Amino acid sequence: MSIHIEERPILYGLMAEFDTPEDLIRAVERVRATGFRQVEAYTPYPIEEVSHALGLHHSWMSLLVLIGGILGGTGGYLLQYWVNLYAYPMNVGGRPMHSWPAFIVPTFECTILMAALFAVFGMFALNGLPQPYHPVFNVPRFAEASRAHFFLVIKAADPRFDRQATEKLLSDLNPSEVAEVEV
Amino acid sequence: MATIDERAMLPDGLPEKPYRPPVLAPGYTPGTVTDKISSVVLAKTPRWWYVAFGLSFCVMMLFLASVTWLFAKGVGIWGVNQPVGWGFAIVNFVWWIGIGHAGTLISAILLLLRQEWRTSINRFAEAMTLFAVACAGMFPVLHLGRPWLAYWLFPYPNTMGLWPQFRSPLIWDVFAVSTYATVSLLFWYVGLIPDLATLRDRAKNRVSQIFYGFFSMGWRGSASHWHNYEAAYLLLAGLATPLVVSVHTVVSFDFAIGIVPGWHSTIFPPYFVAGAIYDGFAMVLTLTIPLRAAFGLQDFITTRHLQNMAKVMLATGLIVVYGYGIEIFFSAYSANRYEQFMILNRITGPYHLHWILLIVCNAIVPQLLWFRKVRTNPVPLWIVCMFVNVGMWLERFVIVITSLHRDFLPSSWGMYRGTIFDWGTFIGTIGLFLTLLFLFIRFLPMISIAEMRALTPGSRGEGMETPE
Amino acid sequence: MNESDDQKPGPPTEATDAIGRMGQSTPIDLEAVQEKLRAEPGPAMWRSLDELAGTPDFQEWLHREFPRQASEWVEPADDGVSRRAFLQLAGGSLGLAGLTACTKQPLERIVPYVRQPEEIVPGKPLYFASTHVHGGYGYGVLATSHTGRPTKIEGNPDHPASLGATDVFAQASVLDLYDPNRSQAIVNLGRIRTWGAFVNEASPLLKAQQALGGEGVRILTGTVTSPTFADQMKTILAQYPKARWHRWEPAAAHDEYRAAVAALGGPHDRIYDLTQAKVILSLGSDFLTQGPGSLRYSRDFSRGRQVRAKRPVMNRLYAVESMPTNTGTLADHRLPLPPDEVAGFALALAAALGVASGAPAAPLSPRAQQLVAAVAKDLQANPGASLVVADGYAPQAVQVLALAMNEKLGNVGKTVRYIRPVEADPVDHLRSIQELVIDLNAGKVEALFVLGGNPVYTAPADLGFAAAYQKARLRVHHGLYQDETAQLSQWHIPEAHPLETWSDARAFDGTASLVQPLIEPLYESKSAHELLGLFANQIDASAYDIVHAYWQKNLHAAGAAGGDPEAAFRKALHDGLIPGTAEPAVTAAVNGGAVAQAAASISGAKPDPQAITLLFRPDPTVYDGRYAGNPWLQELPNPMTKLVWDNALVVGPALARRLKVQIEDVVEVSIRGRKVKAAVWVQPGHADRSATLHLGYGRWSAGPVGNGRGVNAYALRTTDALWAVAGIGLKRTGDTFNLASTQNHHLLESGTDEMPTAEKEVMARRPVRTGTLPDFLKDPNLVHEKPGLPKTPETTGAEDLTLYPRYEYKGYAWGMAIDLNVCTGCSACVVACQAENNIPTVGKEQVLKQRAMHWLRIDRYFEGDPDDPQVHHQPVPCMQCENAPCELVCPVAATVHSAEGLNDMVYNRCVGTRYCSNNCPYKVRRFNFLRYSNHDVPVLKLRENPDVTVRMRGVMEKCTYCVQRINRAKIDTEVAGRTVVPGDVQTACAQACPTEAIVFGDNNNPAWESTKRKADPLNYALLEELNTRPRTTYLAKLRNPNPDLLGATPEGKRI
Amino acid sequence: MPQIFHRSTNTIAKVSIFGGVFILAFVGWVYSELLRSHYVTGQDVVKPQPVPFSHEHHVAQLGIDCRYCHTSVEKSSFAGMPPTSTCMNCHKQIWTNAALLEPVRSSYSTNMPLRWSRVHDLPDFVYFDHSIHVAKGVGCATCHGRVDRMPLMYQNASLQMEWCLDCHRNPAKYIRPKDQVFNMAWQPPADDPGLGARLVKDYHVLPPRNLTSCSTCHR
Repeated sequence: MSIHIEERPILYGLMAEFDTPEDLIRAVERVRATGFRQVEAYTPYPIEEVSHALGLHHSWMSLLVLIGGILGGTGGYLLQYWVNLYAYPMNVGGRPMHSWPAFIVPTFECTILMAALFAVFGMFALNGLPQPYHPVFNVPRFAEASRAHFFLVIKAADPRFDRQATEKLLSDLNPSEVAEVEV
Repeated sequence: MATIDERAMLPDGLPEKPYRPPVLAPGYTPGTVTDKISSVVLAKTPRWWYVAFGLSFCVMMLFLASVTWLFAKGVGIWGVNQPVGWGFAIVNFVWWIGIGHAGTLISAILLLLRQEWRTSINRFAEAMTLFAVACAGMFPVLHLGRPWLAYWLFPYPNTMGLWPQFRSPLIWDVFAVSTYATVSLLFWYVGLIPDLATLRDRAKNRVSQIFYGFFSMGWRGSASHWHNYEAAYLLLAGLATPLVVSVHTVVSFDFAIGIVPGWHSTIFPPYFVAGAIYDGFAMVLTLTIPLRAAFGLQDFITTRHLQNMAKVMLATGLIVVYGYGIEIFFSAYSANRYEQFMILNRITGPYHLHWILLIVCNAIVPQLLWFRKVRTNPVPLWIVCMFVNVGMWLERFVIVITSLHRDFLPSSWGMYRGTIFDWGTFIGTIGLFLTLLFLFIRFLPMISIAEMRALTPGSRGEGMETPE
Repeated sequence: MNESDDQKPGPPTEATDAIGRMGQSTPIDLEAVQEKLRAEPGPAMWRSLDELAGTPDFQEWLHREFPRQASEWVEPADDGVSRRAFLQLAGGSLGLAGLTACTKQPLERIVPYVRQPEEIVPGKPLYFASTHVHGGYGYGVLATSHTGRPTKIEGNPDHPASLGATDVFAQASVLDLYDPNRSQAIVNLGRIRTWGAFVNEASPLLKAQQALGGEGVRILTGTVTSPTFADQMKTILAQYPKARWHRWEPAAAHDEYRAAVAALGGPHDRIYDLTQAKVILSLGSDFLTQGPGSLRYSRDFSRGRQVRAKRPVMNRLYAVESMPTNTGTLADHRLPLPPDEVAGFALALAAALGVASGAPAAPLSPRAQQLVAAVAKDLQANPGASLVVADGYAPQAVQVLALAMNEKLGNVGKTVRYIRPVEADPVDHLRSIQELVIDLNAGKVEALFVLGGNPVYTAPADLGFAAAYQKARLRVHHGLYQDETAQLSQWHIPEAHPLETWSDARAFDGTASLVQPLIEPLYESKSAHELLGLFANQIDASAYDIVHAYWQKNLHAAGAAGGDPEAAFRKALHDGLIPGTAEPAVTAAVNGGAVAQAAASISGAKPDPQAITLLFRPDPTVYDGRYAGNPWLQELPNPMTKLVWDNALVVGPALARRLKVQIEDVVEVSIRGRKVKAAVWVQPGHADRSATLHLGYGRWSAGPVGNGRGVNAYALRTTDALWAVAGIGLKRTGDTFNLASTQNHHLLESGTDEMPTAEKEVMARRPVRTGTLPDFLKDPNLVHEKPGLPKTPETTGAEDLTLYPRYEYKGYAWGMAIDLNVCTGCSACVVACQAENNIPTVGKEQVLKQRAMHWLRIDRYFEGDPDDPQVHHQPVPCMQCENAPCELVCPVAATVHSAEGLNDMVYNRCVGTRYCSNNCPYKVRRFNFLRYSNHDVPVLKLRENPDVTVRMRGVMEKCTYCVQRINRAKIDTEVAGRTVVPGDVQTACAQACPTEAIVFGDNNNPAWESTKRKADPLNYALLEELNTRPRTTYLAKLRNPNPDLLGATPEGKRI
Repeated sequence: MPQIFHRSTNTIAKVSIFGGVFILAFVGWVYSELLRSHYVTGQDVVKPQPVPFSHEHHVAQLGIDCRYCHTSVEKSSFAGMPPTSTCMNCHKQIWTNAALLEPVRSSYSTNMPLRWSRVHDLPDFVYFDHSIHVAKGVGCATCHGRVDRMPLMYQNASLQMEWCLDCHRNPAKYIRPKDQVFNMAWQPPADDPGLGARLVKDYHVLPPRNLTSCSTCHR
């Protein structure tokens, strides 16, 4: 597998392809150790070690979902309270206006609904989806990322990025291939 | 690919050690898994698919016809009357909703319980859930006297200054079912995204590239994607779990809140939820067993899966049977004349055949599942499941009709019979269900590829199991 | 379904048709048929009527034009959906979807008067005093008119025969006025003609006859009490001395006349004063619901029977009868006996009272003997305060004995008085029509005028009237419908409906009152008076001229306000009765010879223990068949059998067992070669060895509503056996026929194993609570002291078992109290409710599907031995529960509570989930499963009450205590600056009730009768253990048994 | 692999998703406005009439009292439409041959009634009663507007349920002394804010709980 290097005006970064998760993890650790920060790994299925190696620990998801749940719950209950005591009070089968036990069910459902919506759209937001166009797709081999192979990309934006040195670094990590990623 | 002879893999000299078949036949790599499953979608459409789809489409047309007639004439074309104001429509509603429980349950609860065997069936089960809920969701609208006013059940500001009546279980239904439908859809879609990306990258022609590309939203499988994705997926599972329990609880409230003897009972929520899971799993098996053969997916949906689902059915089935028992006990113990008569009438009255059949289908036949031979052997297992499907429909029929047809005042007692339009609507929804299902298995991966990859040997996926 | 062997007009295939047509109907294209009709102009169209009538199109057209049978709205299960219909619908359903968006209303027009009559205030109804005439006799009514449209009939409180009450016939009569099947034009041999044309043909003939003294002229009418009519007849008979006036009233109490003539020496009427009677014996007489005095008798009887803790006294009623009657169901002791044994009983009793000698041919059962002894003792203990009633259809001998017994008991002048006959020129109707037939067959009849009546259908079968009738040269029929007689007449003159014209009539006690029109005749029609004008050469005299002229002469004689007769006329018109016209009592003595003869005829009859006697009785809803075209009455459940749209051969359980027949089995009833096939109905309480067949069904020219319903009893009814015929043959045919009953239908249907379940449950649940007077005196709370029924504030004022705070109902709190002790089940309330609230009828097919729409139903329960049960009637309107289960479950708040405690039902908000109906323990909610209310026939819209919304399909509806009346009363009183007090408002059912069983009022105001009742210990709430806190409550039913009969009888049976 | 989508799609996609929320909100707003629009309510729309009758002229300029024509407004649910004879009372004398009035004259002579278009048309399931509203001090102008300023009659208020409820929930805002009911120009006195509440008490106007009971207007 040859590395064909041509001068390109704009470069997104360099991409290394690995056959096994182990190689990828080792590679990530090495690259991080050398001080690279603008690094991204691509795997066909979630691998915790990779995230750890990339220093991804905390996620905002849970907080988003909590907020969603609280909004939904309070909103749902307040709606019923307002409707039954202010909007149009009615004597329904002799039951009290504020029949809180009856209001629990819709409240619960609203809580779940809002929380779920926050979870999904929150995930999109945090992942910057939808993003149909992305530089990495320019690399033909990248199709393997959604199959069986593992990729590492060091972005040109990284201060330590140096075309030659970085390529050298990557090729030492026993990749099956290293490729340029055009913007 | 032919079925693996599991006996062949028995380690010698250990016959007494109970053998647990793997959740994924050996010899698979992420690559082969991907190719195998995506090929189902990307390969040429098999001829039998057209036949099956065509048939179910015709049945769906029956539904359309019945509903058109219904809207033109009114619910009077059904068998409903005084005193039996609810008939097939509500029976079907509860039945479909029940079926719609397995999917989310498998995906959510089993995920939280780290039951990795769920992986190969959850996608399919979720899809089934969606379609079942779609079928169920229509009945509450269809059974209205004035269906075109169904939107009055939603809280929205209007010029009448009127709002829904939040004390009514029917309003709870609106909230529960619509929430359940939405969350199930999201859950299913989120799970699909990585696989859609896979298909996008495998697709040959432009159209399918755009189709899958559009819905995969530019998924790249980057570590940070996976990071948030996993969190979101887990949280959704966490939310779906109480939801799935709540939905059939709320459905049971439709009856439990009423004062009708045979409805007004505190046992209903647990008993309905259990029944729903029971029925749901039965339906999953009913559909997976043939499909797994059709697409030769025995390596992914192994005997292990059949076994486990059968076990779940057995367990929930027993809870349901307990429910039947407790109902009878309650009525006897309550010293409530109406309750006592209701049970007596249910068992010995004009509808006693329905009741007996229901006991046979739900309580007696499923006891076969105690035997491993039945659990592991697709054909008898499938037959048992069919019994349960029928039995659970009968259960709802018995609850709705026998409770209503003879309630408090003997002067108002009556009988109920479904008309051809009742049957047309019911069978029609089965057609609708199958139509959607066939579209699904044709155009979407019916097994979660990404999660299967994680199960392959050597992968460092989570919850990965090293095979014996 | 009729195969009598003497030739009868009308298609012979009726039988097959009648059965065949049931339950099947096809959707039709109204436009097409109407096009077809429009295509042929004017008279031509009518000439083609006959041809048309044959075509299915025409049948359908009638069906569709009058689609109270909503049948054509459903596809019968067998023939599915026609492709054409389906395609129409595919479009239709889309259109439907479109409709939902449409919120704009079409432009509506206001059309004011050009010159507004000063009495009319648009939006306010007017009430006119008039007279309802039924079977010749009248009683005063108040007719409601909305801007010129009569919409409702109520009783006239000032009229002695009504006292404000009405019966089912009066309530339903307003529908007849708008019946699209009424005959609408003068028809001569199927061709529309003018009045003038008729006059031109009739007058020369009459002129010729006048010369001959009118020997060829015959006039046939029913019972006539109208003074004006009688006066006209008098003048006519003076002009035509040889002319004859025949009478045939098929359901008149012929034997009353004969008994009176035989025993009293003259056709005196008997008038009873039930307020004075402590002990009453009914010998097969249904005096509370049948006969011209029934409304008044009901009121008087109930006054003596409304037991309260403060007034714990009640009269005692014995009933000995074969077919259970409404009267019998109220009896403290009821003994079902076959007709011959009823006679035997009467004789034995007469003997015991010493008015007659001899013993019944067949010895009485020990039980009957015991009853005889007890009754005799009881009667003798109350001389002058007792009463023996055999009026109506009991045989002459029994009625004679009854007269004798009353005389012996010193009741004459106290509880019973004789008056000169109210019927004008009374005759024996049977002999009268026999003579007519003889003359007809002898060819003596030049011109026969049939005024009212329908003899071709109702005349005794052995007279062969239809055949004889056609021997008359000129046959003129005058009636509301083109009925069977009209079919065989050359001329049919449409009769003006009583709400369209002027007339008068007399009540059972002789009180005369005027019939006044509320509306111009809808069609070209004539009143009987105008028709008679023909004879007196006053061809163009209007009914008003004739009636007015008569009373101008006679008001003074009638003793009405002296001086200005015009003023007196106006006053009589306004008051609804002519004062001083009630007949004074006359004295008459029973002649012993007649009694002895009667006794002999009973003891002489040779007993035949096997013979089955068939009883003919007028139907409680369609009477003698004249109301067969009225869907309200067709769909009104028979008080006993709860059958609708059909009659059936009613037999007792004992006979059914012996014949091995079940409900709905078709049997062939034969008597002397005459046969009809009839479906069997097993009626608990019907005597053994006897069966009952109601008149009025099996008609073949009664329009789409009445045609081919049930079986024609007249086909079996002969001159020698008008009301009972012994020795009939019953043969099972093996066929069955669907009978529609509104209660327990399927329980009965599914055979012997089911009925006990229902009955056991009734006993256990006690929807109707009962007790006896002695027990009540011991313990006023007896109806509450039963185990298993927790108390609620209604009964004991104990604290309410609920977690919720109680709602306070300040201001009005509407409520209703129903005294089961006096409910006869007459069903006037049901029809009144239907008329007031625009309740649609749904047709037999829908009733079979258990979709009857009556908001107010009368539950009928049997207690005890099926051969001799106690029967209870329980009117069940909406209970207006304060803790309404229905409201809780409505998702759109379409049914919620008003501030006055009404369980409001908002039709325009209802989406039709039917959950409320499921959750209603009383099942009083009614659902429009299909499009039941008629939007197609304009004339029917005129009938509707403008104050009540007409419900569309898919909407729940129910009783709201006539909230439109409540609101009107509230508004009127508020405008007048006061509050609603007793008398300001009544629900339709309460207003119609002859026995004051139903009363309505404001629970927060002790002045109302209903409030007083609720305070009584007898007051209980239906299913009160559910704590629904109903606003409608009931007073328990008490019996006042004879102490001597409380012990076990020889057969160990309760009497 | 080649790119399937163009760069721009990224922005388009994001906007379409997150903008969707606002689009939905906007659609909802438009719908609710539409429901209250004059097109739907028929408010302020002049309907074609057989005779261009001017309330402005008859009320403001001639000073004819409402009850002269609408005779039953105080005693019936229906305010009453004047019979042709009422018109002719005056128009026998004045404008006896005005072309405009030809329909009236012909109606009078031929005895064929005039067919007016109903301006205030409530749905048939709503039971409004003029007499009680007048008796409780609800002025004509309160619902019908300044009829004395309408050359041609048009519907003044939306007549939607929320509009009725507004007054039934708080009559004090609207009712006036009974003697002012037929006064078009009456304005609540600025110096006496308590008047409404006082009148509600004096006229025994039922509490909102009664006035908003369904059966008050629907049967």
